[in-house]
Amino acid sequence: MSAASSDAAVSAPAAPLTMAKAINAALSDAMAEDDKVVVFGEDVGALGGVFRVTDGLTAKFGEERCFDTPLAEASIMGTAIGMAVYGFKPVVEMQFDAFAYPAFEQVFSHLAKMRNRTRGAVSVPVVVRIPYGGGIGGVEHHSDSSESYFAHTPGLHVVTPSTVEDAYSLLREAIDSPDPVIFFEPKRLYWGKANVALPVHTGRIGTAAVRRQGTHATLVCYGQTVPVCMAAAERAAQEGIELEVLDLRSLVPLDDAAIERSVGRTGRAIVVHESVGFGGFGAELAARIAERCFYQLEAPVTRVAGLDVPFPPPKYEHWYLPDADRVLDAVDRAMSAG
Amino acid sequence: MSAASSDAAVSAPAAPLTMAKAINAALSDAMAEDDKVVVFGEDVGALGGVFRVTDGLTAKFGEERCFDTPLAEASIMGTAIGMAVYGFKPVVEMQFDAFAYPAFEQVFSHLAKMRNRTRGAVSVPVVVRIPYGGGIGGVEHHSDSSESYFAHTPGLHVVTPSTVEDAYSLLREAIDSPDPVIFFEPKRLYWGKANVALPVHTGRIGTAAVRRQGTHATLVCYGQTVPVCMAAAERAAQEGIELEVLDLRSLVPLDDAAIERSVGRTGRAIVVHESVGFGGFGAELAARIAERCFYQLEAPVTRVAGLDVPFPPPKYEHWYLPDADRVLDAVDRAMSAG
Amino acid sequence: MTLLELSARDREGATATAVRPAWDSEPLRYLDEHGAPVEGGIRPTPDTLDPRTLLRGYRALRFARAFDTEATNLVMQGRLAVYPSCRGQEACEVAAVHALTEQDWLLPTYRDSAALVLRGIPAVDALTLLRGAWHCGYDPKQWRTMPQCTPLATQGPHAVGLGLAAKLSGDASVALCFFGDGATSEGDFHEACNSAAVYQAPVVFLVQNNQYAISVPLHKQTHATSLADKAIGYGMPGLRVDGNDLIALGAVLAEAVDRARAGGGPTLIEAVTYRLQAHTNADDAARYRQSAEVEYWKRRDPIERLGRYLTATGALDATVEAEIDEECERYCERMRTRFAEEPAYHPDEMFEHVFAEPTPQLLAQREMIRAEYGSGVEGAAK
Amino acid sequence: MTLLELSARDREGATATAVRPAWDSEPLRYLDEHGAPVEGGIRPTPDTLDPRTLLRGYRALRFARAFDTEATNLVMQGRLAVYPSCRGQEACEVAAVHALTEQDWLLPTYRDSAALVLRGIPAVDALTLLRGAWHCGYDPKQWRTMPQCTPLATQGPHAVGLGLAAKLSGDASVALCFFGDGATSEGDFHEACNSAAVYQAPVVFLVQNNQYAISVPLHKQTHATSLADKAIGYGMPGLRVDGNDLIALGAVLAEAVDRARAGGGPTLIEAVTYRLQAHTNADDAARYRQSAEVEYWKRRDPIERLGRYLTATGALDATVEAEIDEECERYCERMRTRFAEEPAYHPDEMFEHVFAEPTPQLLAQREMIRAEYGSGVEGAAK
Ligand SMILES: Cc1ncc(C[n+]2csc(CCOP(=O)(O)OP(=O)(O)O)c2C)c(N)n1
Ligand SMILES: Cc1ncc(C[n+]2csc(CCOP(=O)(O)OP(=O)(O)O)c2C)c(N)n1
Ligand SMILES: [Mg+2]
Ligand SMILES: [Mg+2]
Repeated sequence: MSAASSDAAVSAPAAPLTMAKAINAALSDAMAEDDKVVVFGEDVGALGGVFRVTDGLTAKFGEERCFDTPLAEASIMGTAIGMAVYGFKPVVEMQFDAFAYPAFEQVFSHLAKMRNRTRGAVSVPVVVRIPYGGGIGGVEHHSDSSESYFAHTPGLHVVTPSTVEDAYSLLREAIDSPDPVIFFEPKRLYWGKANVALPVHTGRIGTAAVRRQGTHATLVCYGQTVPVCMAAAERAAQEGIELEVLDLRSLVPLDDAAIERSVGRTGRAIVVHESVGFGGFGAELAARIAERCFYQLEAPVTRVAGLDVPFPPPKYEHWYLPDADRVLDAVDRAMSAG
Repeated sequence: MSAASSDAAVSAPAAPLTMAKAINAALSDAMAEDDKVVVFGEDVGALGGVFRVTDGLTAKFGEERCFDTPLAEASIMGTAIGMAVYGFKPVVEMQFDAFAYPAFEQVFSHLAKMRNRTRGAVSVPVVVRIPYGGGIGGVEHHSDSSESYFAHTPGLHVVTPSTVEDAYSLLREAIDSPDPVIFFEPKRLYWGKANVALPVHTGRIGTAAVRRQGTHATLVCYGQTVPVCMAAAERAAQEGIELEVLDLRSLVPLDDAAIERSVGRTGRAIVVHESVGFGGFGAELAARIAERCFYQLEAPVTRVAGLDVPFPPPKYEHWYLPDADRVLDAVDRAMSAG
Repeated sequence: MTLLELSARDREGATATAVRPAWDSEPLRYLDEHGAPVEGGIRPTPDTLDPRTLLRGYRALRFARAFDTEATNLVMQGRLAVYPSCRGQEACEVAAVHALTEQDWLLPTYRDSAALVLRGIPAVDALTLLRGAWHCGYDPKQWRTMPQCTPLATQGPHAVGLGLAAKLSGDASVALCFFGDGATSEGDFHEACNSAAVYQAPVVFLVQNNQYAISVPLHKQTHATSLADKAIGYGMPGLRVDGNDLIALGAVLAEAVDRARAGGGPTLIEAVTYRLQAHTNADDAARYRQSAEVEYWKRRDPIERLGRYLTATGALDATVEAEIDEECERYCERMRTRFAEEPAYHPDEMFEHVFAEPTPQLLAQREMIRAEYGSGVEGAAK
Repeated sequence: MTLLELSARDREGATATAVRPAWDSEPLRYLDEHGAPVEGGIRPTPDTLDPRTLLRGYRALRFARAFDTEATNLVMQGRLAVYPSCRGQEACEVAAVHALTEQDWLLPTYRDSAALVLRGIPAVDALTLLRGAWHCGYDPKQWRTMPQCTPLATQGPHAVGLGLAAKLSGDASVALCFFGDGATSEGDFHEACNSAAVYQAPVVFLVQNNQYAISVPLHKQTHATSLADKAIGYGMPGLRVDGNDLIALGAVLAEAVDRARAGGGPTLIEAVTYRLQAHTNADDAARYRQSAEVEYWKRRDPIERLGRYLTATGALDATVEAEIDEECERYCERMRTRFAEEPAYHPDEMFEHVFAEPTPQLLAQREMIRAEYGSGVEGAAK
């Protein structure tokens, strides 16, 4: 183990840290601890990625541990699969959500199925980092939320942090996982800061986190909609409505227990995500809640999600994105029902 | 208009017809009526497709109207988009469900978005034929049900027939549509016969069909699970339980009215499809029903769907596929609830 | 001798379709970096060298540079969401547009805004995407110009479809498709080139090899010495040309477009050029390249080179230059005023063109949004 | 002269990395169709021509043919779900396997079941996929053989990953990846070749050009005269070899594998062969090809050709043939008995290896299925 790795072991004093830097630190610490961890993708080397998330990794670990690839996502994904079969732990970056689409066949037909196909003989511990979501004024193809496609595909773990701590902890967990993990990075939250002492561990993949306790209704959310829901809960509290905010963190595996515990108590649930609502992951959440909490529900489970239209241009996205107002409207409907 | 087209105009006497032949007739009639309709894909020419669905089209209309392409799905899809922009009406075949994955980027980023991107200036009336589903003893990648990915993508119409009549009628509708239509063909039903007089018109895209009327519960299904649900309803009737079978036919647009009408009456709904259950299209259906029929529901909406595992090998698929027994178990749960 | 050498020897038995590659490190060229005809260079047809044609090209180059500079200013003033500059690549933009007739199709990338205005599209419409006002601001059918494509190489198959459609329709129109060097690594690039060759579709694939894909240099994109060599594998002509030499570009493109129009099938052209600016205004090129390299290429500026040649041949003088300066200034003036006024945006727009007819579900969502905001203008003010 | 001719002339300035293509219509060859050394053919190294090596190759060819024939019988008896025969392509199967050491990786397609058994994998395990018993019946790591790949060309990038991993690990292992001619049209083929060349990964891409992609003939797959020419665009060696000539194949593969192992990077090899059977048992080849064509290729059968050569050189005689017949018969005998017994299947299997540890949701589904069927055997009987 290198010096860097023992650094990683002793926790640094809490300091203001952005999510982007926390992810960078998680990569760096993981690479220091295990030289089978390699990072590659488009512009992740000298440039440090278009979001600077891989900044300095090539300088620190060399071209063989963090390198730029030719511009070919299917090949990036397939190369990661081959390297994982050989014994490496590749962490690949898809530069933006929509640019992971060319790699779908590799993900759906191989990454997700290799373990099952080989009866467990071959595992492919690949981590796929995908910056996703809108709110950054990106032109088309730069603001998609594609988690629903992946969550519907058996064999993949799908996680997404909403806090700086989770960004670090979940990524370390993802890299340690023997299963392929799709790691969705809420790009709008990249620059949000928090005082965090690294390394930090916030729980296992598959566990949700209650961000705020409440009694009247549960806001089920993840990634970029967590701060939105926190803001909504803040305002609702001023009107005496106590909303519980449940940050799923992991879509697969899903923490059914945490959801039932919360909704079982509040009797009302509002599912909030940015991805297109129709056939989106929120549908799975709403369906499960309605089925499993049928007798506790005092109002229909409502969804606040991205509109069923292609993600709009920057001048329009504030209308598209779920915001606190839209969440509170849904809360009002839920409170006035039943 | 050519001779063939006037043939198509006068309805032939009812004769036993397979779904595969009905689709073939729909293609042939559409090509005869409009020479902008072209059919292409892998092996659709001389071979007539691996399922013989395009049998005879090249002989009848020539290499320029029905032709084999190089083996490249993204290129097939992108070529169709370019031809549609130019004024053609391409009907392309993806040889099997899983082999449409390489074309996803073209579908998600272009086919679905071109009209919206250009404010309606450019429409891309492409029909994408995808044989899907299991039950034919196919080895891996030959039995996927990928409709959920497409239904979650705004800008696409997604339809799937369960009867010979609908196969013909829906495909004609799809080819006439100014919007891109993903036409899922339930390959296990290809060889099912019915007495049909062509041409036949069974309704507009976006309308569901009640296949059997019932009062106790509604089975919401589409494609390959329609016959499964009909069989279940048959057996339930013998025990005095009258199940309504609603064949959606169109996932996008979705016939909310028909669903609410039925479930509003029966108060119970079981959603049945072959696609992986988790995050599948059934989740959208269950979520909508639970939200919109909240006060009419006497039992939780349950889902009977493909298991949350990669589609298994032929020797295992009978365990994977929803069958009448599994549907009836769900019906029992629904009937005993509430 | 190795089997490689052996098959190399047999290489002499090359057949007709076997197009020889242009992998000499020196691309096809007419002007040297000082704007003088280079010896051993190509011998263009008389009409390519017609002073009026060249002057028209020069005006277009100056115009493209002016437009690009103004757009760069606009993005710095926050009037555009993002802007990928084509500074240094203007010769490719001009040559491509001038090689086409009105009925031909052009398939631009995000980098090719200059080509849009050269085609005649008003600047506000051409820059709608980069302004963030909509995904595309012009009617692709009216201008026979597809929307600027961002998913790399995905426009390639569209060009094949347009070309094949023209061929099947018996039309003489050609589709010219832009790519960057990085895009040649994508599967769609391969599928498009291969399919176009099989269909013998009238398509010209023009790769602007500006040496970088954002930060990734060419040698990490290909191990070959020329991107044009890829043409050999498709059985199509492949040419490597100096992308900063408008005369050479014009000659090469004319040949390719004529061949396509005459039913001779597709051609792959690699135009060797350089991206003088960062990838976009959001990029920091200092992280991955030396200023010396940039200086080297500035000395090979496509505009200066042609300018010197035209001045030497007497086709260009101070008065004409002044004229051009004024035209450009007037154009940029108009751009500034047009971009100063912010149009009104209305949320209904999002729902208008998802389908030919909105679904009941979309109408319901539109109502929800209307209820939230009333008129979109307030919404925009939000 | 046209610019094409011009750049063709400059073609002489070819640099080292510029590998000359093998587009002479005649591929590299040692044996003529009658099994006699062809003049002007390749001159293999002595050890390639070592009689023991060649006899081993011949036995393997005969064995592959016997296995393929038996598998074809099994599918007709309904013991396999489907079977894509490699009849006529055995030389490619044998040459590939014999070119590799145990630590090298092999990436087979659905067509390459013979390569699996040649590698030593028991027939029941090799045919598990095609039997429909599971997706893969052997341990890919134990055999350094990836599962047979069905999504065309998608195994290419996996080969790049295995090769790159070996290179980064300082291991000497090489990855050999099979493709069909049709698969070369897929984007993944391009991305894999291009990336392998950029990484200089130790990979050998072996395209079995059996003239058809199901029903689609080669000329609808490419406009080039050789698939090996694609290598030029990647800056890697490309060779076109007679795929029914085990000696030529052995020589070509040995050179490519050695180069890869020595750090010389990837090679693309096109083996010109023919699929004597239909695409699979489910296919009807009469719909798209003439029997005369099949007859032409039967006369170029790889086994007969090598057999005649070995008989002429005295390395092979009736006794050895009889020996081989018997070995093959014994092997097929065992295959028949092994496939006569149907193993027990249990529904739990479906849930076992979705993840390293089943999720709570999967455990719940497993319970549901158990409740439905109790023991899987009943279920199987269902
Ligand atoms: C499929 C896809 N992957 C990644 C990106 C992100 N991206 C935008 S531009 C770019 C570099 C493109 O380089 P090149 O093709 O050389 O064109 P240039 O920008 O130099 O004109 C990348 C990686 C994208 N737009 N599409
Ligand atoms: C991505 C993908 N598209 C389509 C198919 C369906 N398919 C299976 S084999 C085949 C033909 C392949 O031809 P070729 O690559 O020449 O290999 P061969 O079968 O001749 O060995 C096709 C189209 C597939 N398996 N994968
Ligand atoms: Mg570039
Ligand atoms: Mg083949």
